[in-house]
Amino acid sequence: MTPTSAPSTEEFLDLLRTMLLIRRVEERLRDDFHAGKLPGGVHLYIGQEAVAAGVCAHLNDDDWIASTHRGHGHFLAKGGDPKAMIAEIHGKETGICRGMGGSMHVADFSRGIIGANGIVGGGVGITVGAALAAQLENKGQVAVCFFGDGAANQGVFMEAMNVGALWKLPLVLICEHNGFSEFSPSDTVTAGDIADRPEAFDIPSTSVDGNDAIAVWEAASAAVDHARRGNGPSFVLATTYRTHGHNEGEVYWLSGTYRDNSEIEDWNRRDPIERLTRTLVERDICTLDEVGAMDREILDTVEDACAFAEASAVPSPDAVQDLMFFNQAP
Amino acid sequence: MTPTSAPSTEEFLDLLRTMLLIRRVEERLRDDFHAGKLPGGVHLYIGQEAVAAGVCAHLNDDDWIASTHRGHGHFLAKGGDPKAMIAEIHGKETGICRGMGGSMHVADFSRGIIGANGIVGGGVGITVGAALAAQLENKGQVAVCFFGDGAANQGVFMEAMNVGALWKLPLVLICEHNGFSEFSPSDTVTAGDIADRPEAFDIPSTSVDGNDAIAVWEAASAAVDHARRGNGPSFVLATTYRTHGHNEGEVYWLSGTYRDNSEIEDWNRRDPIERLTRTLVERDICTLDEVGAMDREILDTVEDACAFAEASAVPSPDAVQDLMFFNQAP
Amino acid sequence: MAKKRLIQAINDALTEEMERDERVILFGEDVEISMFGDTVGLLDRFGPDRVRNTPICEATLSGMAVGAAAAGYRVILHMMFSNFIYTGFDAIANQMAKIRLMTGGQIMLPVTVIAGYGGGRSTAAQHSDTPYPALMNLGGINVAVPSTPADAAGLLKTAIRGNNPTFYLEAGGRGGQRGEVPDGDHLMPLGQAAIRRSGGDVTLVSVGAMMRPTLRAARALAADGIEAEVIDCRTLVPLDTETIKASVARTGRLVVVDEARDRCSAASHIAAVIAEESFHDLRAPVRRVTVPNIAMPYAPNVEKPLLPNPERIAEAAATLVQA
Amino acid sequence: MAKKRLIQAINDALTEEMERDERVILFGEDVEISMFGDTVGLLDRFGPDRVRNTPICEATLSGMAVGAAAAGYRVILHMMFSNFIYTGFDAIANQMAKIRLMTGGQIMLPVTVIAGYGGGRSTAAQHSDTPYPALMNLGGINVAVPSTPADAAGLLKTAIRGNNPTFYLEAGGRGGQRGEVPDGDHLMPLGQAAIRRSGGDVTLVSVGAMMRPTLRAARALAADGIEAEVIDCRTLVPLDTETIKASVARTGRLVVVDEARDRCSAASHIAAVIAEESFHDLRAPVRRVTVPNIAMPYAPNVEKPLLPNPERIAEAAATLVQA
Ligand SMILES: Cc1ncc(C[n+]2csc(CCOP(=O)(O)OP(=O)(O)O)c2C)c(N)n1
Ligand SMILES: Cc1ncc(C[n+]2csc(CCOP(=O)(O)OP(=O)(O)O)c2C)c(N)n1
Ligand SMILES: [Mg+2]
Ligand SMILES: [Mg+2]
Repeated sequence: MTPTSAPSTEEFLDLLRTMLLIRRVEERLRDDFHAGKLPGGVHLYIGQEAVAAGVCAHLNDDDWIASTHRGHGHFLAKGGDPKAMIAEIHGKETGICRGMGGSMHVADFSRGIIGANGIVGGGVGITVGAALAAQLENKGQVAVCFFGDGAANQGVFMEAMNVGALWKLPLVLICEHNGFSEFSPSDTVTAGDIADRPEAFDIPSTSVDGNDAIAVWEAASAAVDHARRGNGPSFVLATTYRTHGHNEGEVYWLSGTYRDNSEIEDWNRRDPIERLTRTLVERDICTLDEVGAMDREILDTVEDACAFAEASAVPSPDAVQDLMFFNQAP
Repeated sequence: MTPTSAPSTEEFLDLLRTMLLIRRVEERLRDDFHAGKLPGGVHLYIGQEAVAAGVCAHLNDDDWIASTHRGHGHFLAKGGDPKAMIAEIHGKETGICRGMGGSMHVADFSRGIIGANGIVGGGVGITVGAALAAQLENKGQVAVCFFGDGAANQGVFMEAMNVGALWKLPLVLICEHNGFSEFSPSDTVTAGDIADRPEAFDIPSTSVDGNDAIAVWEAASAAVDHARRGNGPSFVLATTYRTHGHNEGEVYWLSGTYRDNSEIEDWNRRDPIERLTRTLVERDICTLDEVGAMDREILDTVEDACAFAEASAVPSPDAVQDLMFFNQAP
Repeated sequence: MAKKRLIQAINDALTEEMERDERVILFGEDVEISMFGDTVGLLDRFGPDRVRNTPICEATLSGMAVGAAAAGYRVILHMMFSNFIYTGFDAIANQMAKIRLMTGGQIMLPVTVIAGYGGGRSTAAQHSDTPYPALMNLGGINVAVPSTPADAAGLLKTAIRGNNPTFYLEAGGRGGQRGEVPDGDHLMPLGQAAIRRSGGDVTLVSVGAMMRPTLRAARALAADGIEAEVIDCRTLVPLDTETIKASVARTGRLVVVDEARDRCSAASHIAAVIAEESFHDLRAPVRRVTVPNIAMPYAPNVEKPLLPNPERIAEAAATLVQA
Repeated sequence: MAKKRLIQAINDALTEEMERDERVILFGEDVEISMFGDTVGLLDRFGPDRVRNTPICEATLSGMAVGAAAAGYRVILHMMFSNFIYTGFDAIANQMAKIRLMTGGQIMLPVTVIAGYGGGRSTAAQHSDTPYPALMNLGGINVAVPSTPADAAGLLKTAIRGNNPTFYLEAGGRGGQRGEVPDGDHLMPLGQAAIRRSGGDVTLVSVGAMMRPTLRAARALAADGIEAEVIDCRTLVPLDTETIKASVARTGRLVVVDEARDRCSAASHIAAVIAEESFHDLRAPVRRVTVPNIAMPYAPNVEKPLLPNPERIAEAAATLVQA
């Protein structure tokens, strides 16, 4: 599988904009979390933005994605509304899930975002189902599953590869290898190279530097195209790093540490946003000033979204009565 | 991995005896089933005997095996008592499980037989646990999981490979590829070659003709030895065929057929017992007369076991009260 | 009206619904040849796009049902034996039962899960569970337990056309029971219990296939001069408590008959509801006739007495009336 | 006696039991660093043979627990959040709960499964289930729901030394509650409820961490002249029905407080047992204060009122007494 083309100027700028949006939203969520403004916890995606952005760049509104507990980035990259997401995380009625799901469950079906998922591996089977639906629709839709290196050890991963390959489903499996399975360094819980696992199913597997947005963009381009053409599933392993904690609250309740600060600093030097910015400037696609302007615009968006979220009302406690079932009392 | 040696004369004869025993027991179960003598159904192993016999030849009483719904052969090959097994299948108090388990649950922990299993893939996790115990005991025990090609599509298979490889457990995975996943021809439900799946975990994988007892014996010898030496899991794919139905009762309730008789006849010509007999005679290890004598002895054993089973009393209905919990009312 | 075997009523209903709405799809292990006969002929008729034999991978199958339904299809998932529900329980409990609430009601989830349940045929512990108590407790799952061919057809059609996940449980080995099925498009709403027999002395509530032994018990009681009212729940979620309460208001006595294990059974729940909401109507203790807290044994002589039977039911009812 | 946080009592009990019997092993995801703090320090102390961080693969972990126990070890499996029990439910329901019966009692199965349960902290639907109803219905599984540090220690030790599978459920987020723990080797048998407060007007039975709001309700009731007896179940399987029945014989009134969803809850079951066995002692309906049949929502203002609280409990009790 080879990428269909290189990103255009517009696409380059979109990539950067998406990544910056994710970053700024999450930095604000970080601050709001520590300020005690959020009712629940957040699992931040900071450091991994190139993956969501590089993959979702190839998707349309009617393509499906399923995401994880670390799902803000996927939501935003797939075109989800920052206001509705932030309001959700504040537990507000204006939230994308009316405040019922929170950070781990941000979903927008109208944009093909089947939802973040608090169950590790929970999105896998769901994506297979969406891929089956896409295949039956026969309109070239694809279904993309984002999951972590930890999730790759759940049996559903293998099951999905088998079903996907067998039925040639338009399924794209994106494994974000961010160094940790919760608090366990990945290699303490994972045997072999995850990127080898698809081979037994004749599923094309590509490993990329997940902090290199362009590399991700290219690998995803090929994988999505493969699926759209009816050639079946493909797999991309994106190696990256979560520079924040597993859960932003962990500093308050973990009894120990599980990594050296130097490791974090190392990875901060490989920051995907700085890296893409540098490339874009080097390639004369934009200037640093333009990036600054973009950033300010994004910061305004985030500011507005947060103001909106804070000003929104909490949901009515009675709302749940209508939500367990469609048109039926619980 | 190479086998440690070739079978000795004694080992050759034991192999044949085990296979014949399994065959004769099951032929009788078949007859008794159709005669309406058995309370439940049976999944016969006829045609696959070389696998159980070839693998269990390398195991001691304190090695563990977990088996499947098609588990009579594994039980007998691992040294389980035919009387106790047949009585079990008759639902009698003298059964190995006191009549509580029946055909799908024959187990004898004193011989390391953790049990047949009515849940496809159900034995996999259990074997990993037994392998963990064996590793902790540090006495060279191994744990062997028999499972079908259909079971290889259950996610636990991948999970077990990951855990097994990670912890270098003394785990031997034996996949019996008998052409069907229940009523589905294997290739209609399985993508790729199952024998390729272990590779991603650096687990040695060997494919053998499962109707060739000697080939199985050799592959299992290497795999068991690998585990005993502390080198971790290994995998053997034994290609074979179930010449009987998935369930012996299917002829009464299936609305259609799912294979041609010619396919069965083809495989009957590759019968593993005839094949081993031929080899043994060719190699002057025994004569056809000696095999006949062995067979008669086995038939007597089976006859005795069935008479024992039929003459045994049914369990007391109160027995269940003591069986859900140890020393505690249910 | 046509007399049909229960399994035939199911097969006909599936055929009609798939005919009626081409967005209805069905998948599961060996749905082509069909272990129980309920899905026979569907693959031939509707083709391999809409009817798929799957690999054995229940964890993914239940997740797929959620995903395909969320993506706009009406899904029928056949899980074969109820015990395999446990193998696929993650996506049932964590996704199917919760995703609508978690996402703020963004979607409907038209999923029907079919499985056979119950013991009595020496299939032993791993092929004879009665799983509805766990499903009932999840909250977001409807549970249908039809006991007649007419209800089998009517409830299945309602489930398939419905927009909420519904477990449709077939009583194992009882598919051969025959009964009249109304002609035409026969639908039975969820949440309407059936009064199978009227009587003023005691109310017998039956779950699923317990209807027959319960009716038999009622006939035996009548011979002793006790008139029992027999109410067949038809669905456990939603549960028609009104019909049960109205009956208890007349009889003052209740026996619930359920082939689930006793602890936290459907029978427990119905008893609890009545002990709260109809307390002042009750003239005697509420009895449960259930399976003891034991996994199903293989030996028939041990298994049989664990299941509710007409004798146990009649005895329970008689004690209440005579007390 | 020493005052300890509940989570510390658990940690101490684990340490003591692993010290006491070297065949006790513990595994689970991140048991080294320990999400809840209950397993902190065990890996350092007992080494990587006996304490293992596992990959994320609950289906295999629950199977492993069965296999390692069958092969002679005393297994402690930590499942973190209760919802992940569903991910590993196959081997729990189909193996752990049944294997002793299926094999004719050949083995004991010394398995303790630890998990945190319950809502109230905006962890949303997939991190806040209260799973004991499904476990209770399986039949072959003990269920402990300690509510004090002393019981947390005593029940855990009993579970670990016991020879049957026991789910030991920690009320999520309530590990910081403090209380006295007896010195020395403090064991608490399964199946003995505690009377936390005596009173003659109404019996309040609480499950697990519902003990505190129930006690608070009792105090509020006392201010209104209603004396409530508070019984803490401590274990749900086995269930100490005798203590509950004896209390109801004195009070004639029962409220069961349970943070499970209502349908087929522990509360339902207890209510059903009393409606049968203590019917003639009852002077009023049996009330359940539970979570409605709804998955936990995220927004705190929506989640909180779903959970039983002192007001709802007191109100239920008061209605009974005033009726
Ligand atoms: C079924 C299940 N098991 C365990 C957990 C607890 N848990 C939450 S995130 C996580 C680690 C996931 O690792 P990975 O898939 O690599 O994703 P990452 O957090 O690194 O993004 C674990 C164990 C869970 N949420 N669901
Ligand atoms: C979890 C589960 N799903 C489905 C079944 C029904 N079933 C019993 S055997 C079988 C096929 C198993 O195929 P394979 O593993 O190849 O074993 P074989 O029957 O060929 O020996 C199926 C689907 C089951 N028993 N358990
Ligand atoms: Mg990770
Ligand atoms: Mg097979």
